[in-house]
Amino acid sequence: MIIIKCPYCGERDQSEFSNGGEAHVVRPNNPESLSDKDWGEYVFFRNNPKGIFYERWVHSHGCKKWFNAVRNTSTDEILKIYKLKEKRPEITEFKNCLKSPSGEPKVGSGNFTVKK
Amino acid sequence: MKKKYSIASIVKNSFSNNERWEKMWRNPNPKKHYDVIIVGGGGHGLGTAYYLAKEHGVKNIAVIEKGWLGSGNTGRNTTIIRSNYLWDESAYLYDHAVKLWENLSEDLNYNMMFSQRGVLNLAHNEHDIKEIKRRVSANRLNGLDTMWLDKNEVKDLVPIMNTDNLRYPVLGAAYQPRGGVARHDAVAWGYAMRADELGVDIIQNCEVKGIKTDNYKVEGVETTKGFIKSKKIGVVASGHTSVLAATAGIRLPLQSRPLQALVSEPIKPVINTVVMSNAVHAYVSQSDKGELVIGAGTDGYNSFTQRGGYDVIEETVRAIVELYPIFGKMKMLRQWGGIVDICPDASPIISKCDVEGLYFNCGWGTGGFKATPGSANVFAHTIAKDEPHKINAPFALSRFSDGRLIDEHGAAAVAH
Amino acid sequence: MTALRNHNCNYISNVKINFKFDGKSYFAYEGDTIASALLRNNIRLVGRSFKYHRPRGIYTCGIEEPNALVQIISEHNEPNTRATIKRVYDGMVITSQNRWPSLSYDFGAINNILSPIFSAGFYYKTFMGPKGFWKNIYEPLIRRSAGLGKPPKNFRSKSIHQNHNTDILIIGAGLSGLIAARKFVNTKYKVLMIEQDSFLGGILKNSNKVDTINGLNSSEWLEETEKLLSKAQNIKILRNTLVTTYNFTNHFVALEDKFAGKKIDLNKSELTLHKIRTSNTILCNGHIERFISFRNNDLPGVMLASSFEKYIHRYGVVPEERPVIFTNNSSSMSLLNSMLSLGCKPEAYVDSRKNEEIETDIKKILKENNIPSYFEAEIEGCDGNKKIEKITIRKGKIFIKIKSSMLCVSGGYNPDIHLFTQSKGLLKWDKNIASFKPDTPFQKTLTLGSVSGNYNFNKLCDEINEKLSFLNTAKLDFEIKLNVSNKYSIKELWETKSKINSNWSKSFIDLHNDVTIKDLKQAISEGFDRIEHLKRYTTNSMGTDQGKISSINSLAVVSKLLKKEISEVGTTTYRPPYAPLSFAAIAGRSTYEFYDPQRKTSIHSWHLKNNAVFEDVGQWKRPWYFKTHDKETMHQAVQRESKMLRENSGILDGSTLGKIEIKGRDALEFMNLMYTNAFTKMKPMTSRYAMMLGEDGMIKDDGIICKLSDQHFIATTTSSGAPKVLAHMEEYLQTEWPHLQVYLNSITEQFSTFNISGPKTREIMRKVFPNIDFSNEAFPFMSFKNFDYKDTKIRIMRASFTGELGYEIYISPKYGLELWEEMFSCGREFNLIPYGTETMHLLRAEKGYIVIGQETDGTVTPIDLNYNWMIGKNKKDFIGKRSLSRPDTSREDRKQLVGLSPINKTDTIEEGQHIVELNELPKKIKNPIKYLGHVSSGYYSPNLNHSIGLAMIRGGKNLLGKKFFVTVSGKTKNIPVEVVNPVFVDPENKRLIS
Amino acid sequence: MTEITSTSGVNITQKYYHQIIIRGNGLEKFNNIIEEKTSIKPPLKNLEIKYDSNYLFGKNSFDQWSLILITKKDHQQILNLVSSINTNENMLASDYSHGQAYFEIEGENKEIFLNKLTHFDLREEKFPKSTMAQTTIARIECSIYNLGNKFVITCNKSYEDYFQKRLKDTALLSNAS
Ligand SMILES: Cc1cc2nc3c(=O)[nH]c(=O)nc-3n(C[C@H](O)[C@H](O)[C@H](O)COP(=O)(O)OP(=O)(O)OC[C@H]3O[C@@H](n4cnc5c(N)ncnc54)[C@H](O)[C@@H]3O)c2cc1C
Ligand SMILES: NC(=O)c1ccc[n+]([C@@H]2O[C@H](COP(=O)([O-])OP(=O)(O)OC[C@H]3O[C@@H](n4cnc5c(N)ncnc54)[C@H](O)[C@@H]3O)[C@@H](O)[C@H]2O)c1
Ligand SMILES: Cc1cc2nc3c(=O)[nH]c(=O)nc-3n(C[C@H](O)[C@H](O)[C@H](O)COP(=O)(O)O)c2cc1C
Ligand SMILES: [Zn+2]
Repeated sequence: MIIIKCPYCGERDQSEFSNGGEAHVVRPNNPESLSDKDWGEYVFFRNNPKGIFYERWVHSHGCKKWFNAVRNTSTDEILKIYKLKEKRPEITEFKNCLKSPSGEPKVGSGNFTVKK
Repeated sequence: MKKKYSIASIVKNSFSNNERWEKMWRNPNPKKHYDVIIVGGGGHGLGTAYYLAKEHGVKNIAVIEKGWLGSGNTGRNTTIIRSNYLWDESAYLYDHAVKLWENLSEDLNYNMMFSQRGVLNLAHNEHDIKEIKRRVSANRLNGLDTMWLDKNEVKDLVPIMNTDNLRYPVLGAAYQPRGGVARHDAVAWGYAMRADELGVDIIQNCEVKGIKTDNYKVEGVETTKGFIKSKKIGVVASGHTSVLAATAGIRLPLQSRPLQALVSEPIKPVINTVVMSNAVHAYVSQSDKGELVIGAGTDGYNSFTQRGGYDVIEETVRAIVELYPIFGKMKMLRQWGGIVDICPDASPIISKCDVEGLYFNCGWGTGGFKATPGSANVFAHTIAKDEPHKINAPFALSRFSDGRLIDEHGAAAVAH
Repeated sequence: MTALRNHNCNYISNVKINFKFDGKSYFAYEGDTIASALLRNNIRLVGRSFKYHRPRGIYTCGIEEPNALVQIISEHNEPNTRATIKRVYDGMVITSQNRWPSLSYDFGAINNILSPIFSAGFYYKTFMGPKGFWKNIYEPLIRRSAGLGKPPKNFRSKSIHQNHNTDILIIGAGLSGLIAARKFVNTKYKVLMIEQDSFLGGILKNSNKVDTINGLNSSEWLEETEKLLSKAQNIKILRNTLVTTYNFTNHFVALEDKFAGKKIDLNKSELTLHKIRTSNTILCNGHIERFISFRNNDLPGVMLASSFEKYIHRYGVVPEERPVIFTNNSSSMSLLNSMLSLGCKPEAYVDSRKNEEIETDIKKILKENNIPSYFEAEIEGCDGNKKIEKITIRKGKIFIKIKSSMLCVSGGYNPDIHLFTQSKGLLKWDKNIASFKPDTPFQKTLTLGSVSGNYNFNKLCDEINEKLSFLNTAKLDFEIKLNVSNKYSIKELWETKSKINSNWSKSFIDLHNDVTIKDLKQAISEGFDRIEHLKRYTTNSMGTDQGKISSINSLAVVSKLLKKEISEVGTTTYRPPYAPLSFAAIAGRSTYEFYDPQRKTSIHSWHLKNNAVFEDVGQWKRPWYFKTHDKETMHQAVQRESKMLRENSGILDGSTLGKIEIKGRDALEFMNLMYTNAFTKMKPMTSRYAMMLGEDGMIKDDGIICKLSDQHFIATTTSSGAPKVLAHMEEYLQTEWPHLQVYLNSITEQFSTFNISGPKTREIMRKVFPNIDFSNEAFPFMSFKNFDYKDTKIRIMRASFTGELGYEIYISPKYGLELWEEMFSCGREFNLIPYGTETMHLLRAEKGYIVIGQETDGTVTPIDLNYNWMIGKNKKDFIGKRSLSRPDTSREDRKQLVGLSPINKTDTIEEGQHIVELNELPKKIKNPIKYLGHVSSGYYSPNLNHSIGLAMIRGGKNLLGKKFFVTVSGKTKNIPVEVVNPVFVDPENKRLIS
Repeated sequence: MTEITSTSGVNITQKYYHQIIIRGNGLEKFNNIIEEKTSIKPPLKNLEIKYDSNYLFGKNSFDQWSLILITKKDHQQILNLVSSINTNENMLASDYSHGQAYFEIEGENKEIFLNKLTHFDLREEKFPKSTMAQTTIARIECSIYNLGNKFVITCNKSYEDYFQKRLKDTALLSNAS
């Protein structure tokens, strides 16, 4: 169970939060001008990377505030938490975090227990 | 069939100390080129290769698996099989599978232990009742064997169930007698063995790193064992499908989430039917070995770690203990997780895409084990003919642009 | 075969108690486990194995036990209880498991004779035909013989949870745990130390390896340490508590047995589940001894050497005076010491190491005491009927047979890496100890003592000081003097060769699941050459012990067979729990009546008094209908309520409806974006029925919006949708439109809400609120006003969900019940009735009003409902708007809302049934039958005196007047219906605006 | 005041207070208006609370405050205060008085007791005196105010019955062993 540091309330158990999927997906300004395909993309398609993921959380059983996080989805480690107004951190900031001690490769689900 | 299994073969081998069994499958090195490459050695992938070889006469096929056969969700699911889905499209697809399940052990001469012990979907409130009655009626018109049972009939089937004295009483259930469970690993092994016999190269411990395309055509796959050429590639990698698709520049509407399950210690038979409850999140059946196999809910965030949060386990066990108080005296033996690929409308994608020769079979989320033979069968058709089988035509990727979704959320919160 | 008492043991009392095992009475001392008590009584046979029903005894002295699982009859039949952990209490009733008719004569033992057939993968290869046999014959047979214990009986638990947040968690209060804890005494760190046993000390109490620490003998040192720790304010110790689960971000689960050694009192909490969150974890959970595979290594009487020693020191029982010792390492010296000091002499000592590899101390003791010793020798196997009678030693080419009833085996020590790997730490193979040990931690995890692979007592303090140096603690040094050599040496030995090559001879690799080395060989020959495949094909290490004493052995055996390095073979995945974890404890108190919180309105007590039957709506308890007398059925009650309301007046407790207050400079713009409706031209102090969509264009929720001003709105939502709607609004405000100045508050709980309607309503309202003008002119439909009431304010809105003249009253819950009662005393002369949700649903269906979740199912747009008028045509945007023009959502033949009226007025239109073109269905439906849609609502209308239905059917808008058929559950004959306007009652809304 | 339970080291009573939830931007003008209307200086720091024997004023988050009035008042008084705050376009005040239940928990074992029902970290370093938090207790959303010698817990009124029962149940069972 992840521990998440709400920027407003501090560290809390993950069970107090809800995940809001990919961050930085902006609602189109003028939906009517979009093609069916593009609109479908906005409504249904979200990135789903294995590794660095920019995502949204809301402290739903606490202060009810939304914020962004950068998490390594192959280890669940939260690498950074930032408020909505803050700038999206560069991916290069997290270059070194991609491998877990379990040797989790970028693609692959390996549950390794033994050091290679 | 070269390897023929029967009681006679077992007795014969027992005399030679069980030292003379044949290998189930070869361990070939990948060739430079295949006619079709299937990425993912789960049930769906292996089944697809089997049907491609058997029904469509494709000769030169490889299944590429990054771990060991069945190491994905095929090897870690709660094995519930049923076809009582609400929408026609789903009912046709899943029942196609159930019909294949019914002969699969004979077909492959490998016992999948498909056990049609019936599946109950419990109703705990008025809304559940309405939803279930509608589903029962739709299923009936689609030729399925779903029926409505009242509380007493449920109690007769599962006497240890606490129906009244609980926060959300059991008010009735949908019951599908043809539903049940099967031995998950055997599905992968059985398909693998027979596919291998038909000449399919099953390549384990080989990870596909990327799909190479040129001008909207596939060329082959980059793997940890080198580049392998092919004009047709079927991706059946469940949780990892969108990661692979991305290497070919394709976006899929999938989110990969942990889904957990657990087993208890084995006990003598105590529950003879598969029982599912969406409202209180409890899915339970008892395996042939005697352990209770219990499915939990999905975790609420994307992850590729094959494990989820403890709170989800707690949620499930609360519901189990509530429905079956005596299980409070039993113990959890092991818990684990898989990575499921969830689609916005809780229905799969079995489809071609913008890249020629690239096919996807994914989005099965929490409930694709039951579909294994059916999905493999129609996917093989789609790849061989380069056009969907009529059963999987509605499950095209294009439905997310035109809006023709097959929304099965109502029918199943977690569709085990 | 006799057991002795070790009178020097401090951990067991002299109080004698009695218990029953398989119907016979035995004695025990308080503090005994079932296993130590059975051994005390010279009982060796305690169970039958899982698959072959082979006789099994007690193999270990702890949580790692694979064999001695029993059923506790006196505790609701608790199955699969580890005899080596569970304490006995006076009057405890225990039986053995998996045998019939009795433990010594077990019918199932026939499986042992058939065992060559029951080889790995047996089930997969047979039982495939003839058709139907699997289902009706084979599988039921297999099931009957599966499982271990019998199911429990009549049980309801009261286990509770305890959460902890701490700086340091120390797991294991053995030697290293205690030293580590002493470093934290009176520091700023909050420390939690957890020990599974009821006594601290670990190796200090389980063996006599340690002589003195800083000059104190080990029990004195323990006493001193306990005193020190218990006085420290910052340290808390939990005993009888087993850590089972190591989750991500240093979260743990541990189970405390509150009744260890006592009879359970079901009015109390029998187990406490501790959930722990810590900043740093210190694993001091020691090691587990492993076995060696040889022929019949499962016979009752085979026991791990350190367990034998633990029985002597921890439980004061020497299970056997003259056992044989078999080892491949140096650790059994302390066992020799312990036995000799009690005057017992082993029958023989067998060491697989070469003479020169064996410690001189050991050789000296053996010689001095004249113990027959065999070096560079091994146990070939043992024989006997339900117990060891004869042990065969192989020395070179010679076989020596020895009579003894016990064989103590030590295959070496494995660091207990289970918790470490659960945390996702990485392991490394250490040749010196021939085992895996922790390497790279994934979380803030330290390992100390033998779990870290450090088997050197003299380096223990250095290790602890060094690893804890990053924390602010003082250096501690203890001088540890030993009774044994400090050097740990081992020579790999995993299996010994059997001289009998019979189909029936067995060397077990997994005792619990009856997996033999032969099974592993067969699986590999069949192509299952990956460790995970081997596990699943043979079920190796999948038993209730999860291979604690055997899994490393099986890896070693497999690596030899595959000619690979053991680190290449790898381990299978370690998963929680460390040992089987009680479901009752996991559930805690949040089950049964506390499974989900219940929400009650301020009128709840009145509903109870007036025989309301409740319905669960979300977490709310809502009156479903009211019974006037015991015999009244739901149908009767609802018909009565519905009729009465349309004739007089009825009142519904609508307090559960969600209410959201929306305010701010940009409130109007915000509302225009959130709902389909246009609010711009709406007059202040009026209200409007509104619809909320998702971005996919599908209806999410509906409600009435009250506009106080352009900057201030109050929205109502469905009862179960309230939290979702508020969250949805907050999400858009915070993430999409932060530039909008709008604030939201949930005010659901701040008002009791009553919906009163019916033709007599105005008269009743006038009587209750004599100062308010309820005339049509002063108080038109869809307007609202605030009034003073006592020391508070009430809001009254003219609105109705029944189609009758109606008002909604919003009042502070402080006065909710009072006003409700007042309404009834005023309404009595007008025959005012209370009604529940079912009547509400019926009445609204008569009016063709939809219910979210009933007419809609996540696939319905407002256009499908003919609610085009609710869509603000001139609005540039609102959530979901764009989706309404996608090809599929603008299709003409989508499912659309219609009414259904039976042609034959006595027919019943059932909810959930489907609309077809056939008047009759075949008995058995083979090919799917085409249908147009389904009945979303079906009621018997007491006002029309026939059944009515609302339905969602394909192209419904154009089918008015057409005739179809509706299916009937359980019948083949369908009923004919006509498609009609969904508004059955008062289509001109005369009643509504009267 | 209603006594809910009193066991070894824990004392729980239910109280009847008034409460107003205020939303706004928290800037200087906002604070001045609040002070002017309520005659109390609002807490400025996130999660801070101010209190005396008459009131308890907590800052729940950067744009939300809860004002609990401890001494008995006319409801009309509260409503007047609410509407006078609401005359400001960019502020929202809602009366929460009777829609909330209030519990006070005192005694040396109050942390251990509460931690049977919540994972929330009650350690002084993490939850200092004179701060508040919103979290879940016994599976429901609660606000918890740390007054040093006691905690004040508020939850929605509809849960009152359930919450009381959970508190009593926990007291009973933890007393027992
Ligand atoms: C806990 C749990 C319970 C479930 N319960 C049920 C249930 O009761 N009933 C039901 O019907 N369904 C259930 N499901 C869902 C079901 O398991 C899956 O939908 C189904 O097994 C998917 O099969 P598959 O063959 O598509 O995928 P998988 O079996 O996951 O196979 C995909 C394979 O692709 C491989 N792969 C991935 N990436 C690569 C790569 N780059 N290169 C090479 N290979 C790769 C993986 O290693 C894996 O072996 C459950 C799932 C889980 C996790
Ligand atoms: N020379 C040798 O032959 C040899 C061999 C092994 C160990 N040693 C030495 O012995 C000492 C052992 O001390 P230690 O502290 O490592 O081990 P220990 O056996 O003294 O203590 C381990 C403790 O952890 C407890 N425990 C284990 N798992 C638990 C769980 N999941 N939850 C709660 N409690 C749990 C056990 O009950 C036990 O009390 C070390 O100094 C080591 O070097 C020497
Ligand atoms: C239907 C089913 C039954 C299982 N039964 C057992 C069991 O009896 N004992 C056991 O140790 N594990 C059992 N498992 C769990 C597996 O050991 C394993 O945890 C799971 O396949 C996931 O793999 P992983 O833990 O290696 O990641 C079972 C799994 C499934 C899907
Ligand atoms: Zn927060």
